[in-house]
Amino acid sequence: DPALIYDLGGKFDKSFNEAAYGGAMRWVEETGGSYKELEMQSEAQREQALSRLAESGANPIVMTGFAFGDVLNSVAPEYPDTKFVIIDMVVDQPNVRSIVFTEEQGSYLVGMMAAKASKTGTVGFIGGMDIPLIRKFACGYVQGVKAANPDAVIVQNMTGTTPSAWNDPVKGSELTKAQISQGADVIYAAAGGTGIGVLQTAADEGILSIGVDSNQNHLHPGKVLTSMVKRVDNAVYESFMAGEAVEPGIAVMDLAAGGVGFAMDDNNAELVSEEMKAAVDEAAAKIIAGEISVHDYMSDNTCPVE
Amino acid sequence: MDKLPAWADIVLVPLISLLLAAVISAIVILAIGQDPWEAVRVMVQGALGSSYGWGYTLYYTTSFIFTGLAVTVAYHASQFNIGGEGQAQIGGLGVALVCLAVPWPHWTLALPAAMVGAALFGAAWAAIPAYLQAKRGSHIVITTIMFNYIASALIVYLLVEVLRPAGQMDPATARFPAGAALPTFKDIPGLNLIFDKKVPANVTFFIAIAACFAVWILLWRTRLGYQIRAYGKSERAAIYAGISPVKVIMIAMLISGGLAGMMAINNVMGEAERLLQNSAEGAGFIGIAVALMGRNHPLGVFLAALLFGFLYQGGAEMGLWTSIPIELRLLLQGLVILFTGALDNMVRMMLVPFFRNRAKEAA
Amino acid sequence: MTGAQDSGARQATAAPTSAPPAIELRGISKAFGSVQANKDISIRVMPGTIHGIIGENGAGKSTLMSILYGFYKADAGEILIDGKPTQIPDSQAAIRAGIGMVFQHFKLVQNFTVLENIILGVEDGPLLRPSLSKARKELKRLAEEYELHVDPDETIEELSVGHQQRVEILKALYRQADILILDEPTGVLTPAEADHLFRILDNLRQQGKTIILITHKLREIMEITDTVSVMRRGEMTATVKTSETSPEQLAELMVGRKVLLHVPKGPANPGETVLEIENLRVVDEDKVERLKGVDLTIRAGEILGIAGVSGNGQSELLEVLGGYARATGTIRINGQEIDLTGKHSDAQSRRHRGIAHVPEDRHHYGLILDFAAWENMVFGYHNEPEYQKNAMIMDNDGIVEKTAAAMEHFDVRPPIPTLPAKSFSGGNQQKIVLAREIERNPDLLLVGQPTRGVDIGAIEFIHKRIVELRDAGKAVLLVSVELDEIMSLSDRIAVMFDGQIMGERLPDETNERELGLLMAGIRDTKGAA
Amino acid sequence: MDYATLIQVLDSALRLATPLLLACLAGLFSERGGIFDIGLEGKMLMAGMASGAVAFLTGLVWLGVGAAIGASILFSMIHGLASITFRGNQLISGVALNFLASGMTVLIAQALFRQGGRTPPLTGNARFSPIDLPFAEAMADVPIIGPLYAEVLSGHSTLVYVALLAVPVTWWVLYRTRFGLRLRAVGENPESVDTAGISVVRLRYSALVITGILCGLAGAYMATALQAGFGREMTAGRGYIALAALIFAKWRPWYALGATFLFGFLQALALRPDVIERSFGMAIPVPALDALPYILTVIVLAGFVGKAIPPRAGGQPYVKER
Ligand SMILES: Nc1ncnc2c1ncn2[C@@H]1O[C@H](COP(=O)(O)OP(=O)(O)OP(=O)(O)O)[C@@H](O)[C@H]1O
Ligand SMILES: Nc1ncnc2c1ncn2[C@@H]1O[C@H](COP(=O)(O)OP(=O)(O)OP(=O)(O)O)[C@@H](O)[C@H]1O
Ligand SMILES: [Mg+2]
Ligand SMILES: [Mg+2]
Repeated sequence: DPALIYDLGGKFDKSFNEAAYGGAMRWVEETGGSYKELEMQSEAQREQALSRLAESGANPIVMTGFAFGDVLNSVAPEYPDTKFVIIDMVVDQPNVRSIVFTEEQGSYLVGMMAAKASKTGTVGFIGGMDIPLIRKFACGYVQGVKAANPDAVIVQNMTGTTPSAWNDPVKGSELTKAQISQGADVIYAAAGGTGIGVLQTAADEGILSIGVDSNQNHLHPGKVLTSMVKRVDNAVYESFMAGEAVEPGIAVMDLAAGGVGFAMDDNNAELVSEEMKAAVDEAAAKIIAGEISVHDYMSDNTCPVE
Repeated sequence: MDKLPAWADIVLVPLISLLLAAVISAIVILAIGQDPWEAVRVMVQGALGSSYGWGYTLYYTTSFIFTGLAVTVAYHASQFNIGGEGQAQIGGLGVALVCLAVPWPHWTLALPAAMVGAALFGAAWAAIPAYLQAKRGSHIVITTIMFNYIASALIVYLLVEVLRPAGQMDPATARFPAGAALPTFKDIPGLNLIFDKKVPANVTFFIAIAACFAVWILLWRTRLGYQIRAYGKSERAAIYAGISPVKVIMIAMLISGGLAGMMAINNVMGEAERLLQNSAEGAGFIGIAVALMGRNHPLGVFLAALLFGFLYQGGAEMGLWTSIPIELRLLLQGLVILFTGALDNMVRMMLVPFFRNRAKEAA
Repeated sequence: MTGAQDSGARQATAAPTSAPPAIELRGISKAFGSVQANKDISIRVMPGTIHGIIGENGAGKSTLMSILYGFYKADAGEILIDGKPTQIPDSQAAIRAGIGMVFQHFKLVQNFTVLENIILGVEDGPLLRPSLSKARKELKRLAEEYELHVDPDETIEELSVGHQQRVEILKALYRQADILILDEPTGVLTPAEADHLFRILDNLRQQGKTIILITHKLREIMEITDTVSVMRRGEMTATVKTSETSPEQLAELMVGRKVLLHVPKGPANPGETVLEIENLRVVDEDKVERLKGVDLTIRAGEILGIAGVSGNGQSELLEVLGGYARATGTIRINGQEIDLTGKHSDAQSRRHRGIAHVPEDRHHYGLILDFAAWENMVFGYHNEPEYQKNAMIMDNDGIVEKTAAAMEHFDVRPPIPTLPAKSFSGGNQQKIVLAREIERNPDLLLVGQPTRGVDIGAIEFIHKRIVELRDAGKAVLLVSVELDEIMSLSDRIAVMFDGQIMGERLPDETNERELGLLMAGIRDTKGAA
Repeated sequence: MDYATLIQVLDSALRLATPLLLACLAGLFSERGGIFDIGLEGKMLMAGMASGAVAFLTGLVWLGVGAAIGASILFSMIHGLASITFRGNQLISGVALNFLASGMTVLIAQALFRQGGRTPPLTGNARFSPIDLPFAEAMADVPIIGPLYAEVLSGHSTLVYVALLAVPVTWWVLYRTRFGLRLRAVGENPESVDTAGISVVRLRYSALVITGILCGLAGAYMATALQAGFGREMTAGRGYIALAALIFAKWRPWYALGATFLFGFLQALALRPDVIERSFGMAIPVPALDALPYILTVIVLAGFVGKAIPPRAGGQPYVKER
């Protein structure tokens, strides 16, 4: 059986981990198969979780989150016959498939939408744990905002410096209020479970928010502008489908491959004007065509625009 | 209150407490629509059913022995050390600093140095609450709780700002040099016949057993232990005998903190091989339950640590293979502490009529 | 206080004999675990009188009064108030029956004001304000009527002990008590405060209140009571009219054993001076002066007995010498001065100077009840090299062996060194302590109440050991409340009263009567009150 | 820090101080009655779970609050059983109840909703919405105090005002009523209460019931006002901070308000590293702010800034006859 390990935010974070869960469920529905899953409770459990699943014969073992990188590096050689799939991190081992996303591209698109939807000209970004990966989100977002409105002001906050930043809705909510008081009227939350608090408060306070990873539009219908979907579900689904034959190496899920994008559905139909949609679609096409290149923060740990 | 025979107090009361905790847990499992028997089966199978399971059970046992002994030593000086968690985390800091400071050529050299680091740091973290209790009468329970929180904030700060290697995303130190890696059961000749897979249980287990023995010697064979126990039983009598309360509190708490810190040898050096946030994972608190169950005797602590190692590993397996959440082990742990530590008089009262009848029959 | 006023008052308020007793207790018994604190006690107290109760520490006085006040429940017996059988299941019932009690240890809330303490439990409704203003007025009236002045807004912790006691009395009066119990009220008072208290009590008696007064001080009994009961080991041994008794008789009833034990001992051969005490003073936590300049000397080969009713400073004297109470003054051992306040003022240093100490309270000081006999046998001497195997490890086996020998030597039964101390009887526990202290062969042995709670056979044994030690040329300081023990053991007797030495006597040249008077603080041996 | 930012931080501080304040007052009743309670955390957690679950199931937030109070009182009574009736160790009982709550909340929430120990998000009437105080709009433009009233004080959920109101009420109960007098007495010297003919046991249980109610409100606030639903370990040590605040406040109601507001302010500041950096000209590490309440408490405990004297009978079971 395949197995899936969720990171600290937990399976039902309505975001990153829940997307992975969705992929697994899709696989279950289609194949009728069963899989094992595990939620991390603490940093120190990662190694045990990995080796225990490997020990139990699970194959492949999919894990969500960069934080598994270090332990996977040491566990993978112990179980050469087991295939591991890690999302959001590159681990160079012969039996590991590393899946990474071009979050900067998706963030660019929702950034454009944010700039267009904003009435105040100020938009916000709330990140989870302050790590290069999340800065990558932020950088793409900023580029998109500036592309749509070069005069826009962007307020940025990170929730924290430890993994608990992924699961701190109270802090998310307070940061949202702070950004609103600074004039932000569209806020993009790239913060896992913390984002629940961001979206909630944005809805309460009557401004727009942008979800992340999963399609979060339904959480507050008519209040969530869109979601930067990162098809973690597809990554999990495909890995499960491939089973033990999953191919080691690095897989980049980009806009062209449908790995990232923005969500449109009934819940946000009224928020997105024809014009806005057309502009974003056009930008997407240009990115795919290579006419627009969105800078990847992690390529040089800097962002060209602030 | 009627008295129970000593053996009943030492053996029967903890057993009944454990039984009560188990029964209530079973009721909870039933109430959430799961099968308690299945839970027990999975726990036993997962923790004791394979050498692999034992490798984990004994790993946890090792940690709990240290924290249990820490509570025990403090208890004999009538100090309730709730700070094991913080002391263990700071002990981990000591281990990490020692392991990272020197490119250790071999674990036999790294281990003693790391032990010293762990014990010193753990003891240092216990020193302030101890001093405040001894000199200024600040309640040690409250101060040690506060120090747990201060410890975790300090560790977060150090991991994020100071010790994290450049380019690493998660807050942790670098990996320790290979020369500091402790042999696990798989690497120990003889034991590797049983443990053919990599398990986290490592040489620290034997150090823990040695620590049990050392604590026993300390408490019941040395002058210092004599003074600690005398002070713990009666402060007034201790003063009559010329035993200095300040000295006893300080020394007992330093030893206690040192033992809690030593736990880090097991998890930080032996298993994770780098310092992580929240490395103690609640073992400091489990030490309270272990000491209570073990009646504050090293042998009892050893047995209780084994039991809790089983519960901890079994609970993890249960969380993995059944739909009962892993949190059941927190519940079980809470119940054991409640019955052995707080409702012990109730348990005793439940037993008294039984012994009274027997006494009558005998008469 | 003047005797004339006193007797006048007594006559004026003497109750008609036909009235039923204000309080009558019949067959009261009470046990705490294995301790029988009260055994079948009966007593009658007539209205409008002051009834004294005397008795040794632990005789059961406080327990009896606590039962009357509903604080403890009696195991058996009944209580009659004004001739009517009354159930007193709790203190509320006692208050309703018109009983007020001033406990030995005050039951006041330290950080409350006087007023708050007064109304606690008798508030006039869910809100405090009306009760407080009512109490303020009432307090003023009571203060004037009974000369009981205290500032109602002061917190208790700011009050002197004497004033705290007034608050307790006011509390009882505010609850309209007709019967007032005072448990050792003068133990914590200065003489002036005590005099004032007695004026108040006299006043209360004149107002028709009934008062039960517990005290250790015979002088107080003689001065103020109408009748007096004597308790001993949980039993009521006698009740007499105060006018028909004498301090000597009371002292005998209280402490004396009828059979005078004979201690076979030869004449003393005093040698060098071992202990010299000059101007020793002790002030306790409540700032009460417990020792008021004590001077004593003891020579080698001599037993100095300190007689006195307990609570007159003997305990403090032992504690200072033993090294666990602070003092000022000078103490010299074998001519060398010892440190009273500094680094070496602890018990270990004292033992190094050759002072051994059998404490008065073996349960709380002398023994660790949970420790085995062998562990107790080195208690206080645990650092001595002879008990160590090496720098770290104690020589437990050796200690057990030595303990076995010592237990044999001191006839401890059962002679099992591994038994915990709590499972020995009182007498045998005491022998363990004595064995430990005497076997060390000290220069000076301090002994407090060596035979309290010990049976006759053991007493004889213990006495013999103490005399042996003296004959070996050691100095012994013996504190006991048992007069005949003092008389028969001592080579010299010093009587303590109120933190001072009232006088020294030689046992052959004095008698119990004279000592009893000295113990009562009366120096004039001819004209008793 | 400019005034607008300060207002913003104060606003946030008030929200974050509210659960601390409620829990702190809860601890105040218990400890004033002579029962140490390190189980505030566990009671809050239980209450949070109960309110989240019941509010979701019924759609009515007040039923959720009721459930929270019920769950919290249940835990209080277990604590009472251990520490009053069976004269057990109050500290150990508190530790045990915290463990119990950590496990139980997740087990129950998981069994009910299968969302990893969370309760589903609350919407509409299942959750408290902010209320505006009278004249908030009109006042907003008054300089200085206007924003203070309109932004900081106004616009919170009912429970925030309940908590603020609880301070004078606690003070009044403690110092102006018979119950308060007796409660304070039983925590200082239970014998004084016993000899006055009042039941120590009944008084102490009553105190624990009040503790239960206030902890219930604190937990309910966390799950139904501050957030929209219960999440695993959502109290995140607030029970211990409340305990620290209680010591900091020297067991007095108005001081409790001050202490919890200070700690809430620190928490609010910790959320705004940008503000700190701007106003102090350097980055104060967030962990340092997180640890500050605990450090301050240790300093107070050490007696360096005015000694904190706990109720004298605190922590000891009342034993009349040995
Ligand atoms: N609450 C209690 N629990 C157990 N034993 C008690 C208790 N109170 C008193 N005792 C015991 O009962 C006996 C009588 O004690 P009580 O206090 O009545 O003596 P007392 O005559 O008042 O002595 P003192 O002169 O020292 O006040 C003693 O042995 C004492 O140790
Ligand atoms: N305060 C106490 N705490 C614990 N045990 C006690 C206490 N007081 C007495 N005991 C125990 O109760 C038992 C009876 O004690 P007690 O002093 O009355 O002995 P006893 O039977 O009178 O012996 P002896 O004849 O030697 O005086 C003994 O086992 C004693 O150790
Ligand atoms: Mg008494
Ligand atoms: Mg006896």
